[in-house]
Amino acid sequence: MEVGLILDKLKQRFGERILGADLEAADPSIEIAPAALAEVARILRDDPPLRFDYLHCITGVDYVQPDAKKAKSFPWEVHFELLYHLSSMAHRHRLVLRIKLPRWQGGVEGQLPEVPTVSHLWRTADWHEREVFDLSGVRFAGHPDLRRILCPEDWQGHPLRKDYKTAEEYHGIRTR
Amino acid sequence: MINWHTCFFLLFATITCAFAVAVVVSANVVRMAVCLIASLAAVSGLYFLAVADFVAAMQLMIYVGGTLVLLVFGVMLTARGPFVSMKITPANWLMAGLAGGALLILLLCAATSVDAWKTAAVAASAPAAEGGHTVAPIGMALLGIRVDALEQANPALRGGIAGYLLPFEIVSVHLLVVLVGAAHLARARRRRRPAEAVPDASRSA
Amino acid sequence: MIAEYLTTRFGLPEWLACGGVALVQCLILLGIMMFAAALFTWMERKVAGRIQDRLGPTRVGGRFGWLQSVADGVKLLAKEDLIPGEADGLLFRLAPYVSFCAAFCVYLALPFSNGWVAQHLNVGVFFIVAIAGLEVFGVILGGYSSASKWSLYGAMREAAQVVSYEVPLGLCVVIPVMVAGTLDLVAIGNMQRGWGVNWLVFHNPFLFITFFIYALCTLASTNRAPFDLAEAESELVAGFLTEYSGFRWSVFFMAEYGSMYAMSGLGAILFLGGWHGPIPLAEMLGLSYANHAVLGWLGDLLGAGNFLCKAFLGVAAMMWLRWTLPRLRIDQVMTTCLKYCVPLAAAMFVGTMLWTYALPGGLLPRSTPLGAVAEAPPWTAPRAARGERP
Amino acid sequence: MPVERVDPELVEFDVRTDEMLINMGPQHPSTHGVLRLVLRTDGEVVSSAAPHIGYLHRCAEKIGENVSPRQWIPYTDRMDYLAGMNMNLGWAMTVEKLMDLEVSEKTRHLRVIVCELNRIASHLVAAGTYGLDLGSFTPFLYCFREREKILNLFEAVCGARLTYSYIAPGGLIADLPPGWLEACERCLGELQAVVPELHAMLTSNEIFIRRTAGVGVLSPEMAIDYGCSGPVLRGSGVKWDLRRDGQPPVARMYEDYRFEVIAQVDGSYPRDQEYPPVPPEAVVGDCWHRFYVRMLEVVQSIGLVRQAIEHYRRSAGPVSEPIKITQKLPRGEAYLETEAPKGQMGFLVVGDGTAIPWRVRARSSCFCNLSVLTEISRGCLLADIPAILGSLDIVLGEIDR
Repeated sequence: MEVGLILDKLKQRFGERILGADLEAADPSIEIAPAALAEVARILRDDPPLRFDYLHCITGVDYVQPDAKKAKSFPWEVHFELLYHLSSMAHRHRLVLRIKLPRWQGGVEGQLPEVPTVSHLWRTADWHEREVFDLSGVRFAGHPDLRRILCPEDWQGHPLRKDYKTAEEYHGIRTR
Repeated sequence: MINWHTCFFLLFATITCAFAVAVVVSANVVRMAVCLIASLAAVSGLYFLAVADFVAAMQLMIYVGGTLVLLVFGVMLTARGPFVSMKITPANWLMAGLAGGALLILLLCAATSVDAWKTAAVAASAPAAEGGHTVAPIGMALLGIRVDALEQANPALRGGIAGYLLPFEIVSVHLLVVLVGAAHLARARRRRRPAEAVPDASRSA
Repeated sequence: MIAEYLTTRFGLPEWLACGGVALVQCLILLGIMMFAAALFTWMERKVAGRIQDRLGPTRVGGRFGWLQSVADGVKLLAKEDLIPGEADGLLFRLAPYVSFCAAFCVYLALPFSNGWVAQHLNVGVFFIVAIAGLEVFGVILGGYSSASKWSLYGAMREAAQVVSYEVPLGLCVVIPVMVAGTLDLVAIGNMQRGWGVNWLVFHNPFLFITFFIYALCTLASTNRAPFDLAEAESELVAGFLTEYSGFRWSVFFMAEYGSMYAMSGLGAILFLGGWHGPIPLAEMLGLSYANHAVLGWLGDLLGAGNFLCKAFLGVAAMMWLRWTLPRLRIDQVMTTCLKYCVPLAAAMFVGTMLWTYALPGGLLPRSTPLGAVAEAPPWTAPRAARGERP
Repeated sequence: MPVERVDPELVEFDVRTDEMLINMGPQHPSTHGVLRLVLRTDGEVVSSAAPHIGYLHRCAEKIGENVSPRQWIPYTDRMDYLAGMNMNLGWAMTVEKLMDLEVSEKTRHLRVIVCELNRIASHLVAAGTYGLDLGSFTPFLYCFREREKILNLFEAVCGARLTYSYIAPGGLIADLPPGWLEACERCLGELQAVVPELHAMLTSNEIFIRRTAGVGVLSPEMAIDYGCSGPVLRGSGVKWDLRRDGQPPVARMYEDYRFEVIAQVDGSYPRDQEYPPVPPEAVVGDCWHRFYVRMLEVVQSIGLVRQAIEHYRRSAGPVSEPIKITQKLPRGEAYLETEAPKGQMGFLVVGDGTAIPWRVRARSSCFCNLSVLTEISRGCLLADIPAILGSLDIVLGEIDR
């Protein structure tokens, strides 16, 4: 099924909560409201003509330029983005779900943004959400076991955020 | 002039006694079992000295080998916390002392009541001299023929009593039944539980 | 005997003669065991190498790496001797020697040739089976006292496996004993004199099958692959050996190789004619005590060579299996024992019993030894029967 | 007679015994690297196995945000270090997709040659170490002997035996040296002769079958749910191979090649080669099938390399030159998955108009394949854990990145 048709189908059903789409890109994507993620994902997985049964990857991309000098020429608005790469083995179509989040929940520094989990829909998401939480700092509401996965449990900060500063030392070990 | 026989007898007897005491004194279950093994093995050495090869090998196989199970249980019981020690109250000491003392008295009485052992000369010519071949007499005795009693004047004694074969068989069948019963009772019946109820270590660990 | 000879000829005091002879015997046996361990360590590396399409050791000692075992030994002695902090130090130190002693004691009753045995017991078979079962104590103690869960796993597996396999092993040993009618290893060996068809393994079809069950149980009870669950590297790191290093580790190792060789030797005596080759060469050449004492001694020497070769081949077969097969799982090891080996061995027992009842002479006509039946040398009779004190 | 298996759903026995928590790894001979499994065991029965990863985390994605795509190539080598070529390929093609680059015919076929060779090498390591996991030492050396020959070929191509950095965005760093194709054909012939040996020692060995058949059964639904890919997915009977089913750049790479996706569908494997029969004990999705798929793929890849050599000889022109280090990336994002030996290796690149990507992401196949371990090892025996783990064929460098 073409991504345009999928978009129409989703718009019929969710209306306002489908925020936009980019059908011209190499990987066509549909942007949805963060709160609608779980419901949209369920439809995408279970609706027979859609049947997105395979979740490839969840990626967090941090759009901010911490360097004040370069910030002027920064091509994007400051935000945080989650990308869900989905495909259907049955129908052989692909889709990218895009979710735009504030960098911090309510603009308060240190408050991680929150989205609903999809780990109950695709078990792939279980570890991937943990990884995004660990490295990019997004809280997945409803995840059964949201712990750090790659970094040590007592690590400070989320390394793939652009404004991440490596701590001077970790348990007495110099880190730089 | 050293008599090796006496030497080794003293050696084995000392080991036996020393480790027997160690079993009592030790507080660690596994070490107790190890001391018991040493003690029993030394007893087997005594049997070898008495040229009772068969009994000695039996001692090794049944008593020393049997202690294996004891050892395994000891290990399993203490595997959780490393090297758990036992607490022994004075009451335990008292009860154990009474039981042990009673047995010791019984043993001493039995030992002194055999006339043949009272003189050293008789002891030297004990059956050990024609021993070594202890297997055949034991086998024959099971069938009711006492090889050592063939020269008996009393024909009733010469033929032995009735042999030990029947009691032996009864005892072995009995043991087998007990084994089967124990295996049946201890058999782990598996209970199904739905997969959701399983505690998931990935969540809790 | 030699002790008597020394006393009468050189006037040595009896205690010195007896003690000296006993000491020499012990040293010879220890030498054989150590040499076997060294040889087999080297051989294992060569065999493994060849099976795996490589050369194995080639440098140490000039050619073929024949000094590799010495180099290994020196390396092991020089290694740091570690004892885990949590370990029960006494038992941890004791464990390897328990294993080694048990393996060594087997050699006390193992005849290398007609009457060449340190302690001629008339229940030799029984003694060996009893002693060989004691090796497991060292493993359990080592596993327990290491205070490591992997070691404990190894120890528990070993306990379960050895205790189970003692049953079919015992049954397999009893079958040739039943045919021979004696527990005396020298007597069992001597009754297989003559051509190869006299070997007990060819006595009847049941005994033939029993031999293979025995081989299987030997593998399991000596802890060799594919039954090496106690030290299963890919599962239990190194099982009961995990925390051992240096000399103590090598003692465990020597015990393993020592008992492998001893069990092969026992198999050779019980099934494969012991010190009698397939062709009665000694008798053809007239190497018997009837002709001359020296000739008889030479015949026995030939027999010892025969025996050592057979035991050696047994060990070689064990190595071949180790480097070829994957390891069994614990439940499969137990199934093999309880569901296959025990019933099969029991059936073979009954079969052999009926066979010997129906055909006492065996199926194949027993070849008569060439010439006169060699008279046994005077020291083949059990010592006790000669009325002497050990 | 099939050995009675412990029911995967049971955890409770009439005779209650204490459970023990035991750490398998990070230093353990059969965790294939620094993986730590926390096993909850009841005697020999493992009631749960929880993987803990991250011991080999080297911040590859963070580094990728600070270097240009050409410079990140060596970091991809170190992800699945047993299949560096395939890692290079995945990253190179992702950047090509972002930049909308096309490579020449000759480059395409040469890429197939080295990638399929690397697939063979990777599967040989998998097979050899799997034997090791099950206690069979000898096949390991046979496999490594053959792998050495492939590494020799790679060394002749790019000078490295493990971390090749050969395939770069835009092309290849060099064409083949003279005489290489002949050496490669010789090597393929020798490889083909070894495969039956491995089948004899492992695939059709009685003990091997008993150890692997019916162990760690992964249903196709669960495999898809967990995002499994590669031989793990195909071992569960899902006919899915990105070389055939992938996004256009990947599928186009293989469009001239004849091959069938190796998976048991309707009870049989594609009959395009000689192979030992499936034993009756084996269940689709168990360790045996995962291993078997790898072994069949070795032979299949030999065939693919042969075809690729033919194509390469026929195609004219030079191989494409890789992009410059200072080459600016367009704004936008591209995500591409390729069929690496261990599964679908995905890369995402976000360009911001400079030479250095704004964001780089590596989607690891082993990461997903490993996450299924807890599920399929519940209620198995301790000795099954290495068997299951080995059949998933993980590389920690790729999981932890």
